[in-house]
Amino acid sequence: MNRSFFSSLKTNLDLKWLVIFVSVGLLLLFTAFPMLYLVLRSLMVEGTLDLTTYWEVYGNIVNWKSFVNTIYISLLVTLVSVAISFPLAWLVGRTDLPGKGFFRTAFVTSYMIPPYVGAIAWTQLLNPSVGYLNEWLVHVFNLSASPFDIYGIGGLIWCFTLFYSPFAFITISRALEKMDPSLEEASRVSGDSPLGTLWRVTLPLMFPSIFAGGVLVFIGVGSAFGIPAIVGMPAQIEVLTTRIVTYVYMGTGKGIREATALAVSLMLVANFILYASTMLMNRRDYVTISGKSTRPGLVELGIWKWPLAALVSLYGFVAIFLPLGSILVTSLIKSLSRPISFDNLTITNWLTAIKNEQYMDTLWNSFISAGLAATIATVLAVFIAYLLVKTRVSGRGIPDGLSTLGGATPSIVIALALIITFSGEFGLNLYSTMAILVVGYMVKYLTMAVRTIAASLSQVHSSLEEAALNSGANWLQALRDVMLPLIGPSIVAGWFLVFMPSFYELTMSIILYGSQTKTIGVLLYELQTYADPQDASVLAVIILFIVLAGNVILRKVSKGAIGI
Amino acid sequence: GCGGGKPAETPKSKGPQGTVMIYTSIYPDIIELIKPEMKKQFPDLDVQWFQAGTEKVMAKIAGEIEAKKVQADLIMVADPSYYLTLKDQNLLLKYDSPNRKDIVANKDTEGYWTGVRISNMIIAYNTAKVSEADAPKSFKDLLEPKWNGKIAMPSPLLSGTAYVAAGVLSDKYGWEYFEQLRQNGMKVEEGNSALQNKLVRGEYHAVMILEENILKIGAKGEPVKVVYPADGTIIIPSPIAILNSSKNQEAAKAVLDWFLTKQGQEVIVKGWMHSVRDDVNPPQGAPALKTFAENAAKPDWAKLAKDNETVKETFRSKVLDK
Amino acid sequence: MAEVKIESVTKLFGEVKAVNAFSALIRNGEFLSILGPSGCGKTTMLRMIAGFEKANSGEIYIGDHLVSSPEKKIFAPPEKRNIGMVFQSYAVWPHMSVFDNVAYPLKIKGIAKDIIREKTLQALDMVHLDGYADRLPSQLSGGQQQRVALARALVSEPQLLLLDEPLSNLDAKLRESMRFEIKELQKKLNVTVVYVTHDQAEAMAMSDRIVVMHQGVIQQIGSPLEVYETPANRVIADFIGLVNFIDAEARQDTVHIPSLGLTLPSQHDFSGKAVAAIRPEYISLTQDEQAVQGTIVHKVYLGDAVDWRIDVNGAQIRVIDKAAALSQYSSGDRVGLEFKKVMVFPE
Amino acid sequence: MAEVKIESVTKLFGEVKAVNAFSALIRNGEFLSILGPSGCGKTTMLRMIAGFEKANSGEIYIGDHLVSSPEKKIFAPPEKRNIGMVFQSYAVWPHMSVFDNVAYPLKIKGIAKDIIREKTLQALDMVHLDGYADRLPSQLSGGQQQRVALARALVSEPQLLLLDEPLSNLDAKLRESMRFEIKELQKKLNVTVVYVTHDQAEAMAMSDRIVVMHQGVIQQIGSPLEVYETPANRVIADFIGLVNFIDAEARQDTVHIPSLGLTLPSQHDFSGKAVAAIRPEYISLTQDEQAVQGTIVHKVYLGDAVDWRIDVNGAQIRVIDKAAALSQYSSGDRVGLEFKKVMVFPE
Ligand SMILES: Nc1ncnc2c1ncn2[C@@H]1O[C@H](COP(=O)(O)OP(=O)(O)OP(=O)(O)O)[C@@H](O)[C@H]1O
Ligand SMILES: Nc1ncnc2c1ncn2[C@@H]1O[C@H](COP(=O)(O)OP(=O)(O)OP(=O)(O)O)[C@@H](O)[C@H]1O
Ligand SMILES: [Mg+2]
Ligand SMILES: [Mg+2]
Repeated sequence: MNRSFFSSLKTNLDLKWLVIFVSVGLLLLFTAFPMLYLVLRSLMVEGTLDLTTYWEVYGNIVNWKSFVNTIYISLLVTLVSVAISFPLAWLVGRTDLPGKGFFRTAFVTSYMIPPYVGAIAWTQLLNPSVGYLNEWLVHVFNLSASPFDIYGIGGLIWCFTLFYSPFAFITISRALEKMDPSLEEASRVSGDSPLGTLWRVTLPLMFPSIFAGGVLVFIGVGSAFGIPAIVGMPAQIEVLTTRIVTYVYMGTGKGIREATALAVSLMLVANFILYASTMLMNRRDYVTISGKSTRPGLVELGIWKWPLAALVSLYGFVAIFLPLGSILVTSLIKSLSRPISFDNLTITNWLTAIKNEQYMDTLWNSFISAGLAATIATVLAVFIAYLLVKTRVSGRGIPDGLSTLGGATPSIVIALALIITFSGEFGLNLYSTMAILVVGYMVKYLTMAVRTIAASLSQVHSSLEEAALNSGANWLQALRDVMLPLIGPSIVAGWFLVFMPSFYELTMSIILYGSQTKTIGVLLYELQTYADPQDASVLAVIILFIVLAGNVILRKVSKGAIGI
Repeated sequence: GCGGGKPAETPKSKGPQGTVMIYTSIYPDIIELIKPEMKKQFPDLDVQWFQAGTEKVMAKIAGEIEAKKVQADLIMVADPSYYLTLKDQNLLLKYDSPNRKDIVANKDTEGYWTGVRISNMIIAYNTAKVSEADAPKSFKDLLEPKWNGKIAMPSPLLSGTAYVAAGVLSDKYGWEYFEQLRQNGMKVEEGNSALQNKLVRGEYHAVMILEENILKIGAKGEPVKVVYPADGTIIIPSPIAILNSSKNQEAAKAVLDWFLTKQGQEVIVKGWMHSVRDDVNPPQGAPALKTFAENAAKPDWAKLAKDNETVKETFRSKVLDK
Repeated sequence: MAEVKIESVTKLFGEVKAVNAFSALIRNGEFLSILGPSGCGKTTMLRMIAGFEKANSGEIYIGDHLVSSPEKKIFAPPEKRNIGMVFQSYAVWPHMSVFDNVAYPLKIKGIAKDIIREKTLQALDMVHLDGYADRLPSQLSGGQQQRVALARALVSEPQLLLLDEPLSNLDAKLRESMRFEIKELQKKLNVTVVYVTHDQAEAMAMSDRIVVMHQGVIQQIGSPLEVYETPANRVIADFIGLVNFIDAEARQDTVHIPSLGLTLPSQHDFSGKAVAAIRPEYISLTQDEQAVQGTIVHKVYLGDAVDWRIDVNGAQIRVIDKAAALSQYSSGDRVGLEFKKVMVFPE
Repeated sequence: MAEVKIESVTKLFGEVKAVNAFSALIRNGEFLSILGPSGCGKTTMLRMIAGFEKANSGEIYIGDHLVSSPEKKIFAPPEKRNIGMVFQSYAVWPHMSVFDNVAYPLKIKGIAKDIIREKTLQALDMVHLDGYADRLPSQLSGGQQQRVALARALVSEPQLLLLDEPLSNLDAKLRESMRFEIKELQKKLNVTVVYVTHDQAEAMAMSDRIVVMHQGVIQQIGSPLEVYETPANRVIADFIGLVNFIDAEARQDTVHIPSLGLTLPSQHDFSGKAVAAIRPEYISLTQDEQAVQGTIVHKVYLGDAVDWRIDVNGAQIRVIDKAAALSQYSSGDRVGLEFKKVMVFPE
C-alpha cells in the first residue's frame, strides 16, 4: 500500500514490525477487502465499469436532502455530545463532586441499552398523544397540550445525544483521569480560575480524546438506522441510512449497488472528518502522562459542589433513569393499553422470560461473538493505534482510515459485503458461521477501539516506553508492561465500546445469523416486533443487569483497573 | 452449505433425507409449532430455518445471488410480487405439486410458486379510544378530519405488505388519496409491529395494519379490533417456492407438499393467518375469508413487481417528503 | 505586601508527616531558601503556600490575608494568591508554544496584546531563550524546558515567587546567570522569594535567610553565614557543607581532640564528651614539621581545588585546599595539617 | 566488550543540527562525561547511543557490533543493546510501585523471584530508598523519583551505562554518596559509563575523560585536568570553571597585561593581540603592597569560600579565595592581588 511502509519493514523486520504488519494484514483482509470489493462492484454492471448507478443515486435530489439531513444531525449531535460529555467527564474525573463513582457508571449505562429499545422508550415517554412524561407534565402544570413531541428533529437529536454521547464520555473521561495534574496547577498559579484552567489548559490538552470521541459520535450517528427509523420516520425526516435501507430492501442486485453507492458518501465524509481532525492535532503535542510523577490532585468545587451535583443528578435522571424506568415499567406491566397502576403490574413477563431456554442460548451466542469481536478488535486496535501515533512511517494513517471506513458504513451494507466476499468466492467460506458475525462486528466497531486507544496513546511520553526497551524488554513486553497499563482505562473502554454494540447488534446479525447462531439482538427484535414488547423490555433489563453486574465484579476484582 | 443431501447411513426409512433450508418471514412462534409436525412427518430430514422480515430475507437472498451462492431451498415470504421477480430471473424451480388442486388462492399458472398462507391488510382501531360506531368502516373513512393526527400506516419503502397496500390503494383512489391522508396527519412507521404497539397504547387510534397482528394481541385481551374495510380488504396470498439451485429438491418438494396439506395449513392458521384451502377454519376470532373476499381488492401482482421503484418513489414524494 | 507568615503548619500523607509544625515569618522582599535532604518536605511546604496541598493544621498568611487555616475552615485557591511558581516537574504545557506558555499569566490578566508580546519576549531573553518562541516544548532540551517554566513564573512579576529547584537542569554558567537575573528581578520589584534548592552554594549565594529542614521539621533558620558557621546541631553541620567529625572533649573555652593530639580554642556551653566538627576548608596543608602530621591517601582533582583524604593516626581527614590546587603533593606523601577553626557539638 | 565507537554522527531536527559530526572512542570500562551548555546536544547524543533517536549519518559501534549506520541501513533496536539508562525526565513508570520499577529489568531477564527481590532491595538500599519499596512514584518527592530511575538503571548491571543528569535533583550530600556508589559499581563491574551532567565539579571528580560540546560540536576531549588547565579554546575555558578575561599581548614565553601593568610567564604558540584568561582561584588576596592593587567592590559568601569582585584600574576581577574564607576584608577595602597562573588565547 505504501512503499516506505514496506521499506521500513524490510530494514527492521523485527518483532514490532512483524506484529504491526500482521495486524494490518488482518485488517486489510477482513475490513478493507469486503468493503472495497463491494464498492468496486457498485462501480461495475455486468463486469464493465459503469457509473450509471452513481449517476442515478447522486442525481436524485432526495438523496442529497437526506445527505444534508445526515450531516446536519450528526454534526449537531456530535457538538452537543462533546459539549455535554467533556464537562461531565471533568466533573466526574477531576473534581470532588459528590457521588462521582455512581455518576461515572450511570453515564455509561445508556450505552448498555440497545438504541432501538431506548428510542422506543422515549417514544413512550414523549409521544404527543399519550406520552407518560407528557401526560404527567400536562397534569402537573395544568397545560392545555403536550409540551413535547418526540417526532421531530429535536426529538431525533435528543435521542441520538442520549444514546451516542457515551462514546464521547467514555473516551474523554478515560484520558482525563490519567492526566498529570501539575499541568493544571501551573495554570492556577498563573492566576487562572478552575473554570478558566478547564477551558484554556485541560480542554486543549484533551483535544485528542475530544476529537476521538467526537469522531466516534459522528460516525455512530451517521450510520445508525434504529433511531432514525423509530423517531425520524414518523416525522418524515429521512437520512442516508433510511435511504440506503430502502435501496437494499428492493431485494435486487441493483438495489445493493445503489445502496453501496450511497453509502460511499458516508464513508467519504467520515474519513474526511477523521483526516481533518488528525491534521488539526498533528501540529501539537499532547503528552499528559510524563516520566515525572506528580500527586493526583482534585479540583475543589467549593460552593459549587452541591449545585453542580444537583445539576448532574438532574441530567442523569432525565437521560438515564427516565428511559430506564420506562423500559422497566414496560417489562412489569400487564397490559400496555392501561395506565400504569399497581394492579396493572405483574412479574409473569419476567418469569416466562427467565424460564425460556432459548434466551440463554442466544445470550451465550451473543456473549461469545461479541466478546471475540471486542477482543480481536482491541488487539488489532492497539497495534493500529501504535502505528498511527508512535511511529513515523508514512502511510501510518491508512489502517486508521480503513477502520473508519467500516465504522461509517451502515451495518446492512457491511452485512451484504460480507455475504458477497465470504461465501466462498475467494476461497474463504464463513457464511452462516459465528465467524462471520465476529467479522461483521469487528468491521463495524473496530474504529471505536482504534480511536479511543490512539487518543490515549498519544498522551503517553515516549520516554516511558523507551525506559522499558532499555531495561531489555522487547517491544511486545514494553507494550504489555508499560504502555498498555498506562492507557489501561482506555483499553478497557475500547473493548467495551466494541463489545456492547456487538452484543445487541441487530441489523447485521439479522441477515448474517445462521440456524445455530441466533443472537440476542435478533431475539430482542423478534420479541419487540412480534411476540411481545414486554418480553423485549425484560430482556433489555436483563442485559443491562448482567453488564452492570459484570462490570461491578470486574472493578472489584481488579481493584478498579478493569471496568468502565 | 446446507442444501447437499447426504445419504443416511441406515436406509430403513423412505422419507426425504439430508437437510433443507427454509428462508421465511413466518413468525418464530409459528415455526416453533411447525417444527414438531415436520419432525413427525420427515423423521430423517433436518429442516433448518432462517427467519426475518420479508425485506430482510429479500436482502439476504440478493446478497447470496450476488455471491452466486443461494443457500435457501425454499422461500416463504410475504410479498407475492417478489416471486414474479425471482421467476423472471430464472431462480425458481417449476414444481406442480399434486396438492395444488386444493388451493383456492393465488398460484402461478406454470407452477413456479404457490400461495401458502393469506395475510390481510385491514384497518384496526383502539376500542378504548374509539367506539364501535365511530370506528372507520373503510380506507376512505380515514380521510375524515376526526382522525387528524391519530392514524398511521407502515412504510411501503421498508415493509413488503405495506407496499402492496400502497400499490392497491393508489391504483384504486389515485395518489391523491395518500396526499389527503398525509394532510390528515397520517404518520408512517417502520413496520406493522411498531404500529401494533402504538395502537395498543392509544398513541394512534386507527391504523392500516396486517390482520394477524391484531388478532394475536386481541386474543391477549388488548383493546383492539379489526375492521374489514368496505372498500376492499387487501388480501395478500403469500406464496412458497423452491429455488432451482436447491441441492435437495426431492426433500424441498416434499416439504412444499406438506405445507399445502390440511395438516400443514392448520398450523398456519394457528399463526393467525388464513388458509389457502377451503377446508380449513379461519383463525380464531376472524370471519371466514369468503365473507370479505368478494369485494376485496385484487392486486395486480405483475404491475407491483414491475413498478416497484416508481410506486415507492411516488409514495415517498407524496407522503414522506417534508 | 507579600510578607508570608507560616504558623505551625503540619501536613500528613497518610502516616507520613511530610511537614511537621513548620513556622516561619518571611519578610516582604526577603529571599528565603529552604534547604534539606531529598524527601524532607520542601516541595510539600511550597505547595501548601501555593495552595495545591491543604495543610492538616496551622495557618498561612500572605500579606494580611489568612489563606489557609483548616481550623477556621479557610482556604484561598491558588489563583487568588498572586503567586509565581516554578514546579519541580516543570509543568510546561505541551500543547502550547514556548511563547504561549510564557505569555499565559499575562493573557489571564487581560493585558493588551502588544504589551504581552513585549514582556514575554523580554522574559524569554532573560532566560536566554530568544529565538525559541515558536518551538513546542517537545522540541526543547530539558534545561530549555526548565527555563520556559522559569520565564513563565517571572513574567507577570508576582508579589511572591515560589521556586522549586528552578535551576537544577542548567549548567553552572547558565545557572549563575539565572541566579543573577532572579536576584535582579527580586531587588527591582521587591518580590518575596521562597526558593527550594538542593544546591547549598546556590542557597548561600542568593539567600537572605536559609531554612534548614530535616524530615519535615525545621532545624534552623538563619543567615547563610550563621547556618554555615554556627550550625545549630550536628545534622545541619553535616548537611550544609562538608565536615570532618572527630571525637573530642569539650573543656572550658577549648576543645581537646585526642586522636590528633590537639587542643583548639572553641566556644560552647557545655563540657565533657563532644564531637569536633572541622570543615575541610578550615584545614590547610603545610610543610611545617610542627603541625599535625598525616599521610595523603587519596587526591581528587576538582578543577578549582583539590580534595584530599589524609590519614592522621588512623582517622581519615578530608581537606579541600584551593591554595594547594597547583601543588605537587601526591598520594603517599607526608604533610602537615594546620587547623584554623573548629565547631563543637555534644556527642 | 562495551567499548563504544562513535564515528562522525550527525543528527538533525528539521533545520537544527542538534549533533554535528560527533566522533569519540569510549574505552571499555571508561567513565566518560559529556559536558556542555544547555541545549548543546548532550541528551540527543546519549539517545542515539541508546537507540532512541536515529542518526542522520555516521556510525555507532557498541563492542564489535555496528548498532547504527544510516548509510548501511543498520539499526539495532534499544532492547538489543544491553544498556542501562537514566533519563533526564526520569521516566519512572507511574503505575508501578518503586519495587516493581526497579525490579523490571531483572524480571525481563527471567531471573528467579528471590534473586530479583534481593538485588532490587540491594539497589534501593544503594540509593537510600530502603523502606520505600511499596510506594507509588506519585507518593515520592522529585529527588526520590530520580533515585528510583538510577536504581533501575544500575540493578541489572549492564555493560554500558548512560546517565543523563542522574543526580540533578539531589542535595550535595546525597549526590556525593550517589557518585561514590556509581564509581564503585563501575570499578567493580568494569562498566563503561557515559555521563551527562551540567555540574562541572561532578564531571571533574568522576570522569576519566570529558567531552566538551558546544552547539552540537565537540570542542575538546581530554582528562579533567587537561580540560580545566589547558582548555582548547576560549569557549571551553569560559564554560569549564570561572574565568576572568583580560585583553593582553602575547610575547615569547610571556604575556603582557597592560591594564594590570603585569607580565606573566606563559606558554603559547603565537604572538600579538591576545586574551589572558585567569581563573578566580589562580589569584589570591594579599596585603603585599608590591602586588597589583585593587578595591573590593562586592563580596559573596559561599560557605567554603568567598567570592570577591575587585576593581583593578576599572576592570572587575573575580577572585575566589578559600584561604580567605574567614578573612575580614570587606567592601571598599584595598587589597593586593597575586597572580599564580594565566592562560592565553588568540583574540
Ligand atoms: N524534537 C526536536 N525538534 C527540534 N529541535 C529539537 C528537538 N529535540 C531537541 N531539539 C533541540 O536540539 C538541541 C539539543 O537538544 P538536547 O536535548 O540534546 O540538549 P542537551 O544538551 O541535553 O540540553 P540540556 O542540558 O538542557 O538538557 C536543543 O537546542 C533542542 O532545542
Ligand atoms: N502522596 C504522598 N503519599 C505519601 N507520601 C508522600 C506523598 N507525597 C510525598 N510524600 C512523602 O513526603 C515526603 C516529602 O516530600 P517532598 O516532595 O515535599 O520532598 P522534597 O523535600 O521536595 O524532596 P526532593 O528534594 O527530593 O524534591 C517524602 O518523603 C515523600 O516520599
Ligand atoms: Mg521536591
Ligand atoms: Mg538534556
